[in-house]
Order: sequence, then C-alpha cells, then structure tokens
Amino acid sequence: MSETTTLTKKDFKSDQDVRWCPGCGDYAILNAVQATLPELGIPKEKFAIISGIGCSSRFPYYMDTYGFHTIHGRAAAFATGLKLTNPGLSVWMISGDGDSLSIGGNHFIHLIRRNVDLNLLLFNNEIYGLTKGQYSPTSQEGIITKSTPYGSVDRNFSASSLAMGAESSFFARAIDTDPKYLQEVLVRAAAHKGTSVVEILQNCVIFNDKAHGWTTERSTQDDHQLRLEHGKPMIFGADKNKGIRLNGLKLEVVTLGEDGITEADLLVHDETDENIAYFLTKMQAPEFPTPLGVFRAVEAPVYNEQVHAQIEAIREKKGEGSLQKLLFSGDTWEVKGESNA
Amino acid sequence: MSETTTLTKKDFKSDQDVRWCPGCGDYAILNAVQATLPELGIPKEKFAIISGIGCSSRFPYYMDTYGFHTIHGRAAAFATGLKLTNPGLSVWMISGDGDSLSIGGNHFIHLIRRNVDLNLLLFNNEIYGLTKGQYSPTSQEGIITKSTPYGSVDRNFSASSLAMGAESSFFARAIDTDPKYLQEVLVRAAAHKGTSVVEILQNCVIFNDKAHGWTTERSTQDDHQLRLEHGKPMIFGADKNKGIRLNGLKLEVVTLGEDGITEADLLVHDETDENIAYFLTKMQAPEFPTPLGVFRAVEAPVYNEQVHAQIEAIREKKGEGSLQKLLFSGDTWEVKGESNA
Amino acid sequence: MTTKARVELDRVTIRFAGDSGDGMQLTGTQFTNTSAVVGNDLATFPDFPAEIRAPAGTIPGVSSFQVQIGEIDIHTPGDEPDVLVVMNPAALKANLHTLPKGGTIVADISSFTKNNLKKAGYDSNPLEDESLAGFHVIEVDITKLTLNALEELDLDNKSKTRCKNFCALGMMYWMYNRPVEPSNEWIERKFARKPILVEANKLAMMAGYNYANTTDLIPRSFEIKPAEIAPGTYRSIAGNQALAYGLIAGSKMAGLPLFLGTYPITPASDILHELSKYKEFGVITFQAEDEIAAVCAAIGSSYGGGLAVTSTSGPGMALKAEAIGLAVKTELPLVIVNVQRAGPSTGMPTKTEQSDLLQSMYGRNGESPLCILACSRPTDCFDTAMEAVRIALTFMTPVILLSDGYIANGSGPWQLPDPESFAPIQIQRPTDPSEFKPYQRNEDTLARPWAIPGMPGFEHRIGGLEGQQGTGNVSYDPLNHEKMSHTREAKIQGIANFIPEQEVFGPESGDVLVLSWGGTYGSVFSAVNKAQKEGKSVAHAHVRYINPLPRNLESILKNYKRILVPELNMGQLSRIIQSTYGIEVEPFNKIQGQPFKIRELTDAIDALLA
Amino acid sequence: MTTKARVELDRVTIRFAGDSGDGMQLTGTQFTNTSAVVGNDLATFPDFPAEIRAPAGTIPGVSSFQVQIGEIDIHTPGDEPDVLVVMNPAALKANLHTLPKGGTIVADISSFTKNNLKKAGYDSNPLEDESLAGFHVIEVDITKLTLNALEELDLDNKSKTRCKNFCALGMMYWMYNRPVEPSNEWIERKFARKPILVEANKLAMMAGYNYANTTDLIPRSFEIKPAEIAPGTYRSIAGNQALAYGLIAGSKMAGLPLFLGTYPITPASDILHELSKYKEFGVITFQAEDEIAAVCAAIGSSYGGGLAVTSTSGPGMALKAEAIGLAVKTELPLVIVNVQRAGPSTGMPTKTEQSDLLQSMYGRNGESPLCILACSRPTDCFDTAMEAVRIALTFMTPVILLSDGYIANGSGPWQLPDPESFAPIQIQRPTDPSEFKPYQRNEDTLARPWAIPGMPGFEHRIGGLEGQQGTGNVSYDPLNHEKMSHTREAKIQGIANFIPEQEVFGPESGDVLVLSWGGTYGSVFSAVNKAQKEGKSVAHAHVRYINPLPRNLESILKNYKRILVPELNMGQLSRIIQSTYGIEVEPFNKIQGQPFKIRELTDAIDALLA
Ligand SMILES: Cc1ncc(C[n+]2csc(CCOP(=O)(O)OP(=O)(O)O)c2C)c(N)n1
Ligand SMILES: Cc1ncc(C[n+]2csc(CCOP(=O)(O)OP(=O)(O)O)c2C)c(N)n1
Ligand code: SF4
Ligand code: SF4
Ligand SMILES: [Mg+2]
Ligand SMILES: [Mg+2]
Repeated sequence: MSETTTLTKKDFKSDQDVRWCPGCGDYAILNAVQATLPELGIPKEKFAIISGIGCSSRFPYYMDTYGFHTIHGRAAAFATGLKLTNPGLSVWMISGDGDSLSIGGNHFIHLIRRNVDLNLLLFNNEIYGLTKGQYSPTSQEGIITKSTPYGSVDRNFSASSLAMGAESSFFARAIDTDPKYLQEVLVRAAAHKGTSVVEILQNCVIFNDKAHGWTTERSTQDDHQLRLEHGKPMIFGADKNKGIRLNGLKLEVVTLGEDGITEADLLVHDETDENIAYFLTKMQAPEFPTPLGVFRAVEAPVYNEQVHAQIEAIREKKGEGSLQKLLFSGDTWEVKGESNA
Repeated sequence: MSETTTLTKKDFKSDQDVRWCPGCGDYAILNAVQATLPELGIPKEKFAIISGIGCSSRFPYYMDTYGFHTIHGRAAAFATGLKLTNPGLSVWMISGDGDSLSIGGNHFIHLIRRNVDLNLLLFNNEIYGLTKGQYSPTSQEGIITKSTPYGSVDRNFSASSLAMGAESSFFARAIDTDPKYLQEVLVRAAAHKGTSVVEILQNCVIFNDKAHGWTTERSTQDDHQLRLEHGKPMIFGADKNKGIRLNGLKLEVVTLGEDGITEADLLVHDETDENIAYFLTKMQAPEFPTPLGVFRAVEAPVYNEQVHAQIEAIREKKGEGSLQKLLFSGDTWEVKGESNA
Repeated sequence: MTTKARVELDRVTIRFAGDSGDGMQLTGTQFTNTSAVVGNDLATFPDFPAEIRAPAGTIPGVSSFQVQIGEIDIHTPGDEPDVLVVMNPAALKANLHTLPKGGTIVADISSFTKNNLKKAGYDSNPLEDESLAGFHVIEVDITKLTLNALEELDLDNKSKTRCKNFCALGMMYWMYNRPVEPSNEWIERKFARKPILVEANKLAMMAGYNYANTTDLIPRSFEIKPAEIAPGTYRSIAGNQALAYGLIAGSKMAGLPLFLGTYPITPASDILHELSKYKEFGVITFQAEDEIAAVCAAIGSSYGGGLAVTSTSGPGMALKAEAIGLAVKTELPLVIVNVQRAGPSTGMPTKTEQSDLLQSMYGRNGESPLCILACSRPTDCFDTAMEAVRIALTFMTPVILLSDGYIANGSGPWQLPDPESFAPIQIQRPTDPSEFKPYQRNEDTLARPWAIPGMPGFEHRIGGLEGQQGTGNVSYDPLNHEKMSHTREAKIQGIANFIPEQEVFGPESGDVLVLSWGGTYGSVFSAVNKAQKEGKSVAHAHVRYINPLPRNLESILKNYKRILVPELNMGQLSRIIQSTYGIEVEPFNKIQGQPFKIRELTDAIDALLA
Repeated sequence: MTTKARVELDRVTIRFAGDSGDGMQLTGTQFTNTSAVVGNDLATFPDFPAEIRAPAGTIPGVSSFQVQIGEIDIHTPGDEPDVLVVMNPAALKANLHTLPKGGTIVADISSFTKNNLKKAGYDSNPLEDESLAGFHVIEVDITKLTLNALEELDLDNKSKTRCKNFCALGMMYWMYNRPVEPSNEWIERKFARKPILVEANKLAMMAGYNYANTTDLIPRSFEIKPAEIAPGTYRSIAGNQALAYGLIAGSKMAGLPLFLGTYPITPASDILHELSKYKEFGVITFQAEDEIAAVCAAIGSSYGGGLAVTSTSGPGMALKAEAIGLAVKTELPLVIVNVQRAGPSTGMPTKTEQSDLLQSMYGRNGESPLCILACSRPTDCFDTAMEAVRIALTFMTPVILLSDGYIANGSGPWQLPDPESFAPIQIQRPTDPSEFKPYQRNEDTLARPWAIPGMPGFEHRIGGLEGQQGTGNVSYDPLNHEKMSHTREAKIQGIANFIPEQEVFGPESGDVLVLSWGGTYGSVFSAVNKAQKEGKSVAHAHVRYINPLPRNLESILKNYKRILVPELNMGQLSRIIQSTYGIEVEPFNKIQGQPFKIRELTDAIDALLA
C-alpha cells in the first residue's frame, strides 16, 4: 500500500496540545507509539486507539488516528466489539493500572482469555494519576497516598501474574525511560496474533515519583534489569556476569565464574514455554532483576478469527441468509380470502 | 462454648424446602456443608453465608444460619464489607462459575488479592444453570448450549489458574460425588486464615450433565483423579502405580516400576510451595489426572486483620477519637459577643 | 365420526397445568398451533414457575399454559379459563382459583396419590371431598390410558408415561374438534431420529382422542369456527423471537452486520438464543462476561460501523446505565432491549411488569436524553424492533426498546409481511474529508455524520468528555456545554417530527381516554372495545413512542374529560404525562407480576364514568 | 503604619488566578482564613482546571480562587470580582471576562514574556495595547520583588520564585488591611521542617505588603469591618470535609462503626481522603476495586451492623444502581453520597451541576423508592450528612445524599456546634428471638427490625427476590408483591411525618416563591433577599428533603402566584413538583458547569414579576 509506506511520525500527531504534567512518563510512550506505527505498513485509517479513563487514557486525543476515549475500566470490552465488527483494523488499547487492573480487571482477564487480536498498552505507574494520587492494586504495600495516609494495607498483585492466570498468549514488559527498547517491544506486540499485553513501567512524577526507580535508575539499571532474549541464557548485570538458574522448582541468581557456574547452567529463555513466563512473573526486586521484554509469545486460537470462521462456514453451507426464508420458516398456515360465514 | 459443641447437622437445616432439580449436585454439597459446620466448634449465630445469584446461590435459604442472597457476581464484595465490619464471623461465600468467574471475575481476583479471611465455595458446573443453560467461562470449547447452537468458540479458563494469578493463599478442589472427601477439604478451608477458595466440580444434570464425567465416573475415577497429600509423592491409579514426575519445567505421568521408576522419582506435593500449585493448575485431562485436594495453603497477610491492626495501633497512639477535638481542630477563631458598631 | 352433540362457541379459554416435567408448555403450544391452522384467532400466556425446577409434585413446580381461541378477534389469553386441565394435585391447587364456578376441570386421577396430595398440601383428596362442588369435573386416568395404549411398544414405563401429555392433548382435540394431523406431523419431525417415540406419542394422542369420543364423561364436543382474519400466510410467534427477527430485518434493510452484545438474563435470554442461530445473516452474538461488557462491546461495534444491539432485563439495565450515557454523549447508534420483569432488585424474574420506564428515561447521570419505544404485542415486537433500528441509525442515538415478560413469552398469530415491502434504512456517511467534522449536524435530524474506522481521511477522536460543537474536541467552555446539552435534547425531541401521529381507537373526544403503553395493549384494547360496544364514550390511545411522545398527543389528551392510564407499575407513564403536559391523569396501577384482566380494566373504566 | 487613605467597604470580591503551579488555591485560602479571623463573613469558589495539570502558561492550566468577604452577610463568592490578581497572561485571558469595567487588575508583569503571551494566545501584550482600557491596572514585577527580597537566602532561584504567591498575598493584605500574623503562623507550622522556607515565604509576604504600602501604584487601602456574626468559635471548612465530619458524628451518635466503601472519583474523592485520616474513630475506609464493589461492600457492612456509607459522583452512581436496588429491597440502612458534577457521561468532571436528581429518584430497575436529601452549603454538608445517617438508621433505608462540586470544594465559616448537643440515634434491635420476624415492621416508622449476624437466635435469610410480608421468605404471590411494593413506598413517604415542615423565607403568600434545592442556596437566597429589600413580593423555600418532600410543601406552593424553580440542570425538580402535585412551575435552568450568579436570578425573578 504505497500511501502507507510514506507515513511518518508526524502523520500520527493530532492537532491537540498534549496535556500531561511536565516530566510525565506518558510523553515518552506517546513518542514511541508515534514512531512505531508508521513502521508497521498499515494505512493510517486502519488504526483505532481505544482507551478507558485516566491520565494515560487521554492518549487517543494526541494521535491523528481513529480514537475513542471511553469510560473507566471498560476499554477492553469496547475494543472487543470493535474488532469483532471491523476485523480489518489494527486496534490499540491504552489503559492504566487502575483502569485495567482495578475497575477493569474483569474485562482485562476475559480479553486475554478470549485472545482477541489487539494490542493492550498498560501504563503502570502504580497510582491513580488522574484523580490526583490514590493507591492502585499495583501500588507497593505500605505506600502513603491520599487515600492511605497511614500506609496501604492492601496486598498488591502484578499485571504479569494476573495475565498468566488468564492464560495470556503474549505478555511483554518495557519502561518509559528506554523508548528505543519500548519500540522494539511494540513491534513484537503488533506482530503477534491475539491479545498482546505490554506492561509499560511508567513514572508519575507528581503522585508516585520513582515508583520504578529501582529498575530504571541509570546508575544501577544494568544490574536491576534482565533483558529477555528468546533462545538466549538469562544473563544480566553491568559486567554481564550475573545469570538466572533454575534449581528444582526455584529460580536463583548466580554469578558466572563463581564456583564453576557457566552459561550452560543458566535458564535459557523460551517465549513459547508457558512455564518460564510464569517464573518470570515471580521475579521480584530486590532479590531478582526486573525482567523486561517478551515473557511469552505462544500461538492460541484468536477469538475474532474463530467467530468469523464459524460464520463463514455456516454461510458456506446455507448461503447468505434470506429474510423471506427466515420469516416463512416454522409452521405457517394460509388464511384464504373468502369469509367463513 | 458449650452450646456449640452440641450442634448437629439438623441445626443447620432451614425450614425452606430445598429447590434444585432432582439429581442436582448441589444437594450433596449442601449436605456436606451442613455436616461440616457443626464440627467447627463455632456458635451457630456466628456463621454468615453470602451468595450471589445462580442455582448454587440459593444455598443460604436452606441453611438455618444468617444468610444473604445478594446480586449476581458481587458476593465477594458483600462478604468483604461484612467481614471487615463484623470480624468475629465465620463467613462462607457460595458462588457459581458464572457468578464468580464471569460477571464476578473482578471481585473474585480482588478478594483473593486482599486475602480476606473467608471461605469461598465455587460450584463449578461449567454452565449457567439458573438461566437454563448458556455456556460459561469454564465451559469446554465447542460446547453446544442454548447460546452456542453451533458450538462455543470462546476459549475457557480455569478457576485454579486464575486464582493462582491473583496469588491465592489457599486453593483446593473437590467433587460433589465424594461428599466425605469434600467435608475433609471444607474443614481444611475453614482452618485456613485468609481467602480459602474451594472449587467444587458439580454436576448440572439438566443443562450440562456429566461435564465432569471423565473425573467422576466410578469405574475410572481412580485412574482419573489425583488425590493430593501434603508431603507425599503424587501417586494415583487403581493400582496405585501411576505417578507425576517433574522433567525440567514439565510435568509427566509415569508408571512406577516401568524403566526403573520408583516413588523417589516422583514429585512430592508441598502445599506451601506456590510453584507446585501452579503446575497443578496446568494438569489437564486426558493427559493428566484431575488433581483433587489442597493445591496451596500458604501464610499471607490477611486484609481484615491488617485493617483492624492499623486502627488499633492508631487508637493506641491517639486514644479513641473525640468529636469535640475533631470539630475544633484546624484554624479556629472566636467571635465575641458585643457587636462591632 | 363422533355421535355426540356438538355445540358452537365463539371463543374458549383452556389452561393446561402440570408439573414442570409434564410438558404442559409443549401441550399448550401444540393446541395453539393446531387452532391457528384451523383459522382461529388466539393469544397465549405461558406461566412458568421460578427459574429452578422445583421438586416434582410441589406447588412451586407447577407450570401452566393458557390459550384463548376464537371465531371473534382475540387480544388476550383470556381473563380466566373455561377448561382447566390438571396433571397432578399441585396443578389443581395452584390454578383452581383462576377457574370460575361452573368451569370444567379435567384431572389425571392417577396422579392424585397420597404422596402427591401431601406434596401439594392437600389433607384430603379434592376429587373425593366436596371442595370441587360447583365445577364440572372430568376424572380420567390419563396415565393408565397412555400405558395401555403403548402396551405393545418396547419402551420403558418411564418413557411411556412421558407421553401422557399427548394423551391429554388428544382429548382436548376431540373436545374442541381439532384435527390431529398438525401434531402428528410435528411429532414426526421432532422425533425423526427415534421412530419408537413417534409411534408412542401418536398412539397416546389418539388414545386420548378416542377415549374422549367414546366415554360418557364428556357428553359433547365444541366447535369454534375460523375467525375473520385477513387473508395471508400466518405463523405463530413469541415476542422474543419476533423481536430477534425484527433486528435481523433491520440489519438487512440498513445493510449493516448485526452485533448483539449481551449477557443472559430472564426473560431476555431467548433473544440471544434466537439470534445465535442465524449466523448465515452474519449476525455476531457476543455473550459477554457481564452486562457492562455487553453494552460496551455493542458500543464498540457501533463505533466500528455495526448495527449494535444489547439485550437485557431490569437489573442488567441498571448495570448498563453508565455506558449508555457514553453512547448518548458520543451520539452513536445503539438499540438497547429491556425485557422488563418484576422488581425491585432481583424481584420476581419470571413475572411481568412495566416498572423500568422511568429508569429508561432518567436512569443515567447528567442530562442524558435518548429515544424510548415500547412493544405492544408479541408480533408487534417485530415492527417495533425494526423501528428502533431505523431511529437509532437515522438520528445517531441510542434507542431503548421496552418489552416485558408477558409479551416476550406470549405468542400470537402473525400475518407474515412481505420483506420486499420493507423500506431501506439510510446511513449518514460523510463523503468529503476536507469538510468533515464529527459533530457537524444534519439540519433536519440534527444527527451527526457517521464516519467509521477504516474510512481514509476521516480520522477523528470521540469520547465521554464534553465536546465542542462541530469539532467534538474536548471543551470545558460553559456556554458550549449549555448549547450541547440543549442540542442533545432537541435532537431527541425532534424525532417527533418524523414519527407517525398518535392514533386513537374510538371517538375523537369524549368522557374517557384510556392511555396505555407496552404489553398491556391486548387487555386494554379488549376492555375499551367492550365499553364501546356497550355505547360508552371511551377511546383508546396506545403509545409506541414514549420519548419523544407523538407530537399530537397533547391535543388528543385535551379532548377527553378524564384520562385513564393503566400500568403494571405504580404510575410511571402517568408521571411522565403529568410532568410533560401538566395534564392530570387517573393512574390505574397493578403490580402483581401478572397482566391485567379485561374485567379489572372494565371496572376501572366504569368507575371513571360513574 | 500607612500614610495612605483608607476607604471603608461593606464587601469586596477578589479573584486570584495563575498557573496550576503558582499556588493560587493556597493564596486564596490564606486570604480567606485571615479574613475570617478578623471577623468578616465570607464565601469562596475555587475553580480548578480539568484534572490533569496542563502545560505551564496555557489557558487550560489556569487555576483560580475567588473569595468574597464582607461586613454584611455573605452567601456567595460574588458574581464578579472587584479585584483580579493574575500571575501570568493565560490567567488574565481566562479571567478577564469575569471582571466588570472599572475593576482592578493586579498583574505580575515579569510573566508577560513573548513566550507566555504566545502560550496564552495573545498576539500583542494586553498590558501594552489598549485592550485593558477601562480597567484599573496595577502592574507589579512580583517575581523580581520576591527574588530581591530573598537575595540573601541560600536557596535556588526556582525555590525563591515559588514564593511569589506569598508576595502577591502580602500586597492584598495591605490593600485590604489584614494582619499578616495568621499567615506567618501557618507558614511556620507548614514548613516547620524547612526553616529556610519559613523565612523565604515570610520575607516574600512582607515584601509585597511593604511594596503595596510604599508604591504609588496603589493609592489607597480598604477596610472591611467585621460582620455581625453570632458569637462563638468558628473555623472555615469545605463541603466535602464537613460532610465527612457529619458522617463521623452520625456514627458516634448511633454508636456504630463507620464504614466507607468507595472508589475515587472527582469531585467526591476528598471524602475518602478525609475519612481515611480518622482511624482513631474506628472508621474503616475501603477503597474498592470499583464502584460496584464499593457499594456492595458497604451493604455487606450494613448487613453486618455497621454504619455503611458509599461516596461517588455521577458515573459511579450509575454503576451502583443495581446494588442500591438490593438495599431498597432488603431494607438495609445505607448512606449514598453523590457529589454531582457536569454530565452526561464523563462530562466535565471538575465542573458543578445538579443533574443527577432524577437519576437518584428513578435510576433503578423496578419500583425502588428511597430517601433523598440535598446539602445546601459547605457547612450544611455536616448537618445534612448527620440527618442522612439518622434517617437511614431510623427507617432502615438507603438514603441518597446529594452534594455538588461547587459546595464540595467551596468553603465558608462554620460556627462550631457543641457535640454535647447532638441527639443520639436509636437503633431498632429485636430483643425476643421467639417473636422475631425479619420483616415485622414498626407501626410508626414501618421500619423492619435490625438483627445482625452474631446475635444468637435471630438467624434469618434475606435477599433480592421478593419476600413475604413478615417472614421475608421468598414469595412469588401476586398480592404479596403488590402489598410489599406499596409498603416500601409508604415507608419512604411516611418519613414526611418525622421531618420538619418546610420553612419559607419571606412573605407567607405573594407573587413569587423561589423554590430551590442543593448548592444553589447561597445565590438564590441572596437574590431573593435583594428582591425583598427592593420591596418585591418574593419568598424563598429551599428544600433539604426531596424524597419525601416536606408534608406542608404543597400548601406552601399554593400560596404564591408563580413558582420559580432555578436549577443547574434542565428542570429536574420542576418535573418532580409538577408530577407530584400537578402544580405548574417556572423552570429557570442553567447548565454551564458554573453556579448561578445572583444577577441571573434577580433578572429571572424580575421577569416573572413583570
Ligand atoms: C466510573 C468511574 N469511576 C471513577 C472515575 C475516576 N477515575 C478516573 S481515572 C481513575 C483512575 C486512574 O488511574 P489509572 O487507571 O492508573 O490511570 P492513570 O491516571 O494513572 O494514568 C479514576 C478512579 C471515573 N472517571 N469513572
Ligand atoms: C445482573 C444480572 N445479570 C444476569 C442475571 C441472570 N443470571 C442469574 S444466575 C446467572 C448465571 C448462573 O450461572 P452460575 O453462576 O454458574 O450458577 P449456577 O446456576 O450454574 O449454579 C445469570 C446469568 C442476573 N440475575 N443478574
Ligand atoms: S498525574 Fe502523573 S500520570 Fe498523570 S499526567 Fe501527571 S505525571 Fe503523568
Ligand atoms: S439447573 Fe442444573 S444446577 Fe440448576 S438446579 Fe437444576 S441441575 Fe442443579
Ligand atoms: Mg495509574
Ligand atoms: Mg454454573
């Protein structure tokens, strides 16, 4: 499609001025998406960006594509209906940790269960930004927020673990501080058939600054991030000398060279192995580095394809439906003209 | 509490006649619960049974305890508010696969995340019974139901996998066809501090008969059920000669004796190992037997306890709140009596 | 064939009652269809127990089916049966109060065992004590009759006994002089795969037929001549099915794929069941995880260019409120079907009511106007559903389509329309990208243009925040908000210029106008009809369009001394009329989960006239 | 100290406007509190931008705070400012239209840079072109003033510049002759941990104060004498905070632990923030996963014996509808707070409106009556919240408590009540298990007894299905349903016998009665007051109780020729009045997300009188 190959980042910028707090991680993500979409070889009019409510969900207004800023927590359902009706679209869902994991948790797991073919960008800043700073289901326990002046006593859970529980066919994690890497991940997500969940660790400078600092802090990031590569052993660290080893049913961090440990001993990442992805979701700082990249990318039946395949199969058999046939089906009877006096 | 030790099954039967279809698995479950509660040494008035909507959710009407038949999918939220306000109660939540995994999915995962101290009995008949037979999120793909005359194309998910995704502290599975075993599991659930999820494979004779037939069929049940025992190797089969072995990150069924396999090679069940529980959720028929019993029982912070501990700590420090102090706090000023002419 | 006397009737009402397991719904349906085939007019009322199948033999387990057939126009299933067929004591106990003295009872005595009597709460056998004095009781051992008839067949007794409902049906066929052929054919189709059951049910039916013919218990048979019905092809159809057909027809006429986002709920589920059968029409039925996802998916479909529908009942309607508000603000076409049931809360799911009207009008945050239509009869569900589709697409608005459990499950003969006669439904697609603004309205309809994802050059954003006139860009400007609020309201009220004027049945002015809506049509029409025949000055206006109301309604209302507004709620249309026109009306409310009886309405009318 | 002239005023309105980052809300609050301390009556109106902080210097980023102070009674923040303090061009552009000709503008010229002018959309500098002709402009380089004053301090420039709002505050203090001490004390408390900031802000404030005193730009200062205020202890309080206090007081008086089940939403979140601070009162604040869980948890708490509250705004209210219906059916006490905002759908979250009244009345499936109260002023939120608790517990019913963004964020001086004077709230606990029936009602209130889990011998079941009178057992009996429906309605309407009669301000009969509700109290009262002073025959009735309405309201309405009903919606109370009493009223509606100006109301009154 010639017109698409000529698309540039600029083509995806809308005329609305971007309104996030200065320093918000959302800016970098917006940039990364605007830089990625032109690369996908998809005509601009085929992109639809569906969001819920939250700072992150203002996203569609800044994209010069079709966009729908819906209601809080329900974007997954809107996107599902849209994709089912208009399967030719490239659907991108934008949501926050509150939007998708709190009020939208049910739609989140059912979207993943059905494996609808779309890309879900989950902006996880571990806080409710738009409502000015209450804790979210991903906020650290003990966190002091507007609604927890004495510290939260709510156990948090993780998007990755929940997604695996719903049998996610594609899950990846990226960070707002590394847009290049984010773009790579976005390209992978776009390529995957099914629901591609991309958790983006995003910084809310105003209400939860540095929530991901341990992972993103420049000086220590190499030691605190594990960049996953399919088919490669899990190695990380500034000196590339740390690795992840499987010991029975437990993971552990080991140092290459120390007591004879070699790359051969390390766990090799396999995106197609659902169990490895599960273990990645259990890697918690500070014991483990934060895994980034594609946790899992497996083939699974795609809901919207199945729905249309079934319709097509039946049309094959029965032919296009006819109103005449429909109405006159079942037990009918004739009433003759002449009266029955 | 002397009066409680004298409680009998009969004390828990209400005066309402039980109204389920003849042959419904719910009868056996009702019986098991009525047989279990008197054993727990808890005064009758301290039991509260909270249900959603569904055939299974009619349960409270048949128990001569406090009971609340609420609305569809929300029982977990009602039960949470009840337990927070009235922590001395023994709260039992009754729900169906539609009630807790479809409309109630969000409350299900957040209940488990918070780890509220209550027992959730999930009647999984893989169908919407009360509305006369539409498929549910646990129904087998391809199933023909009122709403899927051509077969369902909806990917299903499992209560166990979802519960693990939400980091369940206690998950067990039982079947309506073995009430004795169900009672044992119920006692374990009651003993656990936190949210105890008990998935009960229940038969809907009318709309999804024998959905669990593969597991429950008398003639083959020994070969198709794995009864979990903490600290014991995973052995099953009519001749007790089959077992589960861990091979790298994969489970496999092996036969004791064959090519030198002994009990020592088998995976030993450990309720306190969260990873084993994960693998159990992945065991699917017909390749694997259906695991029954306690998948996981781990200690985790209990939400209602944390909430009250925080309140108590603050009361310790500040003393019981005083209205006088509250109103007169902040910047106040006096307006004197005499006019200012 | 028969030697007995035959009496002519202009109408008769029969109620079949038995245990949920006895197949009374089927029996009633068979009698209904056969009567339709012989040309009677008719109306039916299936009355289910609460959802769950209660223990056999108990009162809550009783299921009944009432049908009125006639040579004259029939608009209701009849206030009360002339004949009550009961298959067990519980059925008798649960239904006797509906039978007037002098009525006929046909009872299967074999089921009147000690045990069954006890389950039904009888201390003594009503067939033996005096309690049925004043009724004409026909005692038949239907079970024995059936078993004898099937003696030869190699079939277990249980299966044989299951045929007894056809035995009862056979008796009724003889009593009311109906042919057995239609049911024979149905049996053959139904059990095509089990020939033995074909034979069994046919034999059972004939056994009943012949027994009725020969026994002295039944002295005479009755004749109900065909009614004066417009010539044409007919079928009998239930409201939910007709509604589903109307949606399919609407999608055909608009040339848009039909998308149903729904979650099962009594009594709306049949719409899902029905639509899921028609994949050859490209219908997508999405059984969502809950009602919120259902309506949101539908709105997503609408945004994507589909003909979007969501169906539910009261409690589900409440859950959809927030999302419907978004459809109002974004002005996307959407049909929201609410098959009403008795509330509040879970209420009585299997019982009918009209108590969600004000929820439909006002059950959203903010000023959130939309269009509301109501179906009046099972067959009218087809037309009104098509009309809802037309309005939603023409005016780019959500439309709430109100039905109720009574017409949803009830059925009537439907004169099949000619699909060729359906008018196509126009869509407003913008054509010139350079001119395009998402909220640039059509001057007549005030509808905004419908550009859908995939159309090059029309990329735009919409959402739930207030938007600027024309562009739709987010705007907090105070005057813009006021302007948009008034425009949204004006668009809905403007629909009144495009819909037919309200029709009145009866005198153009007079003492009483009965103003009704929804599923009460049949009983109200019959009551007014009766009053008119008695020379009373009474007219009837039945509104299909509730928001906006027909443009001529106010002037109509002013032509009568009193306005009677009968509703199966506590006076919801009455409130709307009073607050809209400042005209005083006389509410007549019934809130029992049951339809109006004609007599109740007749009394109310007479009370006003007195 | 000053040598300049001092002019006496009876009232003045000042609007502080600047970038969200400029701390205008703080500045306004300081000026307010200090004015309160010197004994003025006052009212405030904070006007926030949309939720997200917009780019610095842009119009959407402008935040303003208006306060009216006076020697006379003050009931509103003033229609328009006398003085407009602007910290940047955007603030000027966004607020100039509110300033009448002749008004005073105080502008920080240092911020009028090319760049900032562009961001604000100015082509030329309004301070230099003619566009401010007719205004009295005071140009001050507040930034420079501040920096100079803080020269000595070892603090980065950014932090120094941040003190400029206190410099502006200082100028206003001098102009209106207020003491600086209260703010000094506040600064000391606030920055106790950062002494350098204490010094910086104090210095900045004094710099402004002295500059105003010395510069010729400001020729005179003004004096506003203390108002005639009832003696007592006062504090200034915002509506949401007062509402939270009222709930705590209610829980104390009832002796029940307070449970708040909620989910954050603008503009209701502050109720959660406030209540989460008071754990020493045993308050449990449950931030649920969504609004549905929030209200359900609250109902669960109520079932368990807690004083249950759920708080939200419009969209969240829609989500709670189904569960509220369950509370209605099960007759459990529950307070539902809806801090209204502009709709429909997401609407304008930070703007005020009164458009959820009909949703409160009818936004549930089935006939689902409950009690509705509305707060009239920030301080009234305390009393009305306590009243809501009393009614919920006395009548075993959900109570919807309506507030709005205007009074929720606005504040006023509150004469602190004596907690000793609060009446205890009685709970209906059954005492005799053998007599106990869950739906056995109290003859006066029709309330059912409240037995809670843990009470031996009172074990019982409740639920959403229709229940039998007395026992509450599930019942599908038609007449029982009718009876229960009427009883539920009668219970709510019966509350009218227990609440005070409606009071009227002004003549008992006359030409016009202005009937208002909710947050419009201040403006309506002031407008009526003005009309009365002008000798017009106008009275004011402001209803706190909307369902049921006060028992004497109908007769009151009949005493006036015309009824004016001003509302910040499209006429919702008007509809209720017309449909309830059949009395015609004159709706006066504004739907701009902004409160009424007194003048708008005055004009409306005069139009009716003309
Ligand atoms: C039904 C409803 N409930 C609550 C809100 C208020 N609200 C808007 S966004 C939001 C949460 C925002 O947090 P998140 O989803 O993490 O997005 P973020 O702002 O952090 O990007 C809330 C509670 C709403 N708009 N609608
Ligand atoms: C809000 C709402 N939506 C839908 C329904 C209809 N409904 C009642 S129970 C049910 C599902 C029942 O299935 P399940 O939870 O598995 O319970 P079961 O009957 O199988 O025991 C549905 C859809 C309802 N009562 N309320
Ligand atoms: S509040 Fe936080 S998340 Fe929202 S825009 Fe500001 S920085 Fe970003
Ligand atoms: S429908 Fe199924 S689940 Fe419901 S009562 Fe009958 S058998 Fe049990
Ligand atoms: Mg967030
Ligand atoms: Mg089920």
